[in-house]
Amino acid sequence: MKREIPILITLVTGLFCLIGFFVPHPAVRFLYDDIQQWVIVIVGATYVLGVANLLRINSVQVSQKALDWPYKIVLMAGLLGMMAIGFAEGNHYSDDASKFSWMYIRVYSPMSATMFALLAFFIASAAFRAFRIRSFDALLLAIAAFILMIGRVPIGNAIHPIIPAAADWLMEVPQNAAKRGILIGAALGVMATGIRLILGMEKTYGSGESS
Amino acid sequence: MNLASIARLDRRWIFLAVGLLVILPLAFGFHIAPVEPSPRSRGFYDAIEKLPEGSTVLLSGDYDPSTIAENYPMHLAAARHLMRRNMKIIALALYPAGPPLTDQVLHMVGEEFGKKEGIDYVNLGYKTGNELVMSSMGSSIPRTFPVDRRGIPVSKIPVMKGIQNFEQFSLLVNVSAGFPGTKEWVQQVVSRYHLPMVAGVTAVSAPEYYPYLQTGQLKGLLGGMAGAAEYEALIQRPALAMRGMDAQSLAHVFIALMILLGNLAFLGKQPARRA
Amino acid sequence: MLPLALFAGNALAFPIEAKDTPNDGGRSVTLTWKTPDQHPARWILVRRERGGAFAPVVTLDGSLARYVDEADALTNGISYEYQLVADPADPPLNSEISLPVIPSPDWLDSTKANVLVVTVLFFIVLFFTINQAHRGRRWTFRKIPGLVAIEEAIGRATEMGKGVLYIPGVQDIDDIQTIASMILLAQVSRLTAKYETKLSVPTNSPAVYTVADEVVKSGYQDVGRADAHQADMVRYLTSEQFAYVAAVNGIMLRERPAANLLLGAFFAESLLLAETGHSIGAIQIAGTANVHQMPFFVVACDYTLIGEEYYAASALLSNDPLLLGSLKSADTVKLVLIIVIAIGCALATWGNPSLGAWFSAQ
Amino acid sequence: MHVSHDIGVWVAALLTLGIFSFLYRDNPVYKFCEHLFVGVSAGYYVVLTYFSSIKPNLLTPLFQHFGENWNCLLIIPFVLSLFLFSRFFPRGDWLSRWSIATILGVYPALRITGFGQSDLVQQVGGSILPFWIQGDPLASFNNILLVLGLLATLVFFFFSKEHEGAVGGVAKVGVYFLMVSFGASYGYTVMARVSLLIGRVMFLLDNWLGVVRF
Repeated sequence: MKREIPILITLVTGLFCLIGFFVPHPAVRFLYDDIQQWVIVIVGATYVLGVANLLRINSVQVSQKALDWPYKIVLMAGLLGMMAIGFAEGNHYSDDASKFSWMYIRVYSPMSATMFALLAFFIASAAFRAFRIRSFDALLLAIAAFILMIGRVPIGNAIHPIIPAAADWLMEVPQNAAKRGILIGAALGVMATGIRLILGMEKTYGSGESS
Repeated sequence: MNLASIARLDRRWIFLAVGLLVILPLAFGFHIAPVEPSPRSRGFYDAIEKLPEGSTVLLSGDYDPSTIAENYPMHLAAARHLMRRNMKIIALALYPAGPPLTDQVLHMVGEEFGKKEGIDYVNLGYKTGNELVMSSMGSSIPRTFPVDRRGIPVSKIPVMKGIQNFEQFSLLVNVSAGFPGTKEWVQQVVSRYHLPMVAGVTAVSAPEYYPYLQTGQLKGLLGGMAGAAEYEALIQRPALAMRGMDAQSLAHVFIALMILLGNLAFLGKQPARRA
Repeated sequence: MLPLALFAGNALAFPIEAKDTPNDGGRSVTLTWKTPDQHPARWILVRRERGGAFAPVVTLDGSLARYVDEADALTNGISYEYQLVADPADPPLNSEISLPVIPSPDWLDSTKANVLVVTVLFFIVLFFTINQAHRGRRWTFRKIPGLVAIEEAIGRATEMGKGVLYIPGVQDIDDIQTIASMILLAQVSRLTAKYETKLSVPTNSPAVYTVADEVVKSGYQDVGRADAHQADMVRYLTSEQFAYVAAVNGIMLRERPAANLLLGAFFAESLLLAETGHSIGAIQIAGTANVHQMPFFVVACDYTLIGEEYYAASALLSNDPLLLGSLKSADTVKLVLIIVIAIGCALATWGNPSLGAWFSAQ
Repeated sequence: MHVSHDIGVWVAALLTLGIFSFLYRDNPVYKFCEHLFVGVSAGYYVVLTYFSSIKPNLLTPLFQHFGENWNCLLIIPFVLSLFLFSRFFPRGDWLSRWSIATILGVYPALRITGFGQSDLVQQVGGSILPFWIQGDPLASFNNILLVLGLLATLVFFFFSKEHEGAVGGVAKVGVYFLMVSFGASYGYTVMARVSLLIGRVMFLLDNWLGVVRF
């Protein structure tokens, strides 16, 4: 029972959604539409579960005085503080002038934007220290990268209009061909995995402990 | 200083050089070259330009502050273009941290063009479920989004009147930072519900979408800040992206040089390694 | 409400076509008409059940030429008639009354027929090959250079008396790429056990840690070297992206492994890890299905398992009939597609685009 | 220069610099910022998820719309959502598998049809091209190159045959096409990262220091 019911649930919901793509008739669509509505909510609940889990893991680390534990307190304070502000403001949490919006604009947003801005520096350093042209393959890669880097910004056009034209051609023909090959291969992989999951053939690692 | 010693250079010097190359052109604003629109940006522009005035357009801003520099300018420019042509905008965001950015864009541009929230545009906000939300909208938008971002029932929002599913939209304008975004809209909506679509995406993901352009699944594509700058040039409204292009150009040249220098230094180092 | 007199016909009437919307769930009628050259500002669309009285449905922009009437008011199986009425009524330019139309639901969306055919064919091949694999059939597959290189790299680490660092990506255990990485890790741990080489596996998720630890332990047991297994071979560092990168880079600089194996789902950290690994002179072998990150691995690593190669490698090592059968079926379909594209292009070149059109239909 | 007097801008600027401090090396200020970021974003997600999905799509229709429009089937997602939390109780965690099972049914189905239509069938359709277009040799050449590149890439990803002889040669051509596409991705990634840095510098120069107005 404990094993069979989840497999059955996956099979039924999966087949309904699969058939619903091809069959518009209300006899199928009625339940198809409902299942989608339900899962939107359940996915929302998994987010809440994930955060509850984050709290649990971090409070354990704090209580055990694990490595960097004082920072885990910062994490939990940020989490609980943000939740308190949001729920205290209720339906007005999304107003432009709310405290929740202030936290979003002044705290969340700048850090989120800066995290990936760091990569501009790292990419330059990696270009210098770890971009090795030691084969014909790597040479092709480097030439394509050069044409794109210069051809995609105004300076390329200022040097000569042929550079952006070459960049366009490169993107539309050879790179397009390879990307499509990857796309088709990946599609076959996703479809094969998908049907194995729906039919309950896939053994998944730690579906229980993965939280 | 020979080449081998360059190879041992502390990488923080490179960081410093990158920083300066970006800060200086922005601070002093010199001008290297004008922005030339590409055919893909033109496709994006034409798709909106071709629509009859007053059409209803779905605007999905699927990004968050981490890619604000690339996506926000195109989001802003698209909203300006749409409102200038009096389109009705139904907006949403499938990144959790996206809805405030959509608010910001719509409020700002709405004020510029005298458009009112609820009458000319609406922000439906965020919904959990990624591509499932798209698929579910194909069945019923009012069921998927019973209320807008402010909690107002969509049945009471004038601009939502008659909106049932994708059939009522003339175009899907997607501003995307990755998953869920352009790929998922193409997969779940474009071919399935026959809705034309244009996308403004981060440069990282842009090459992936070229196959969709060639098949016509996408009518236009803006790639990264450079794509946004081209679009700003097309709607003749220079803004953030165009002002960033000098710094962008210089940094690209610098990184290209770094690749060359790094390989020269590597060649210089080779014999020592064999010895 | 409009006076009924408005709905009367007139001499200048133009035709309007009403059809049951095809490929839908019913209760929907698609109306098309050719907009007259001098159209009014607006149309008022009116509808009646056959024999009943006309009532307005919606006001439309005068320039439109198509409208889909989808309403709860429509009932499947009932006959309806439509007419467009000009607004303002002067000049009187109404459409004819449409022929009666009966909305009805469909059992198959014919625009999806190509998807249905291709999907069903693929699944038939898939189940056939999986079935064959379960019965013990094994096909020969090509060598994967990156896989051969892994064994060489571990060998070299042994000669140098240094360790092997195995980084299983940064996704959680439910990601397919991480699962594939665990299969590869099983093989790697058997090799390090055999060669008595130090293995180090830093993880960024507690769940991956649990599984990886189990995998490494059984790898050592498989080759009868449970005694050589050490408890701290697999470690959980942190879930924060850049903190994880900083910690792994620290391990590389301190322990100076001779071989770096980066196998799994990688994102922005790929270039940071590959750069540090390159700077310490380790042999680097990477494998990922994340297209964006492949360039960084290709330029900084000695071998890269590209996309499907990565999955294929794990399928070959796993000896799992499910994975092997899937690999074989994907190959079969690819071969068919290559032939179809070749034939289609030949036909198209001779002026017959029908095969391409069938695939492109939506 | 008009340095901002808004405390919010100062907070944002200091946090920005705190993250940038990682460039020097991993340090306590960076660690503080990173953990604060993770915490605040998790808190943000909970509030947002509640107000934008759980409340309007479940709680309001389930508890406030008793009467004519009441959809009794919504009890199902309500129960399945609660089941998710059973994993906090050692003996009840099998219940959470029911909820996960619904998710595991829906997404693969969406992906099978989504990938099948857009990334498989449509892409094959887009690759069936005439090799000769009257009066346009360049377009003809591009069509030929696109199709040959695609076929060579597919041959490279074909695992049932050893890469020797003619197959090996074609696979090698496939690798060349892949390398060009990786080069293109490299160039675009550089572009993306530089843009993000430009965005932050604009914020610091404009909103915070007021050196220039963008």
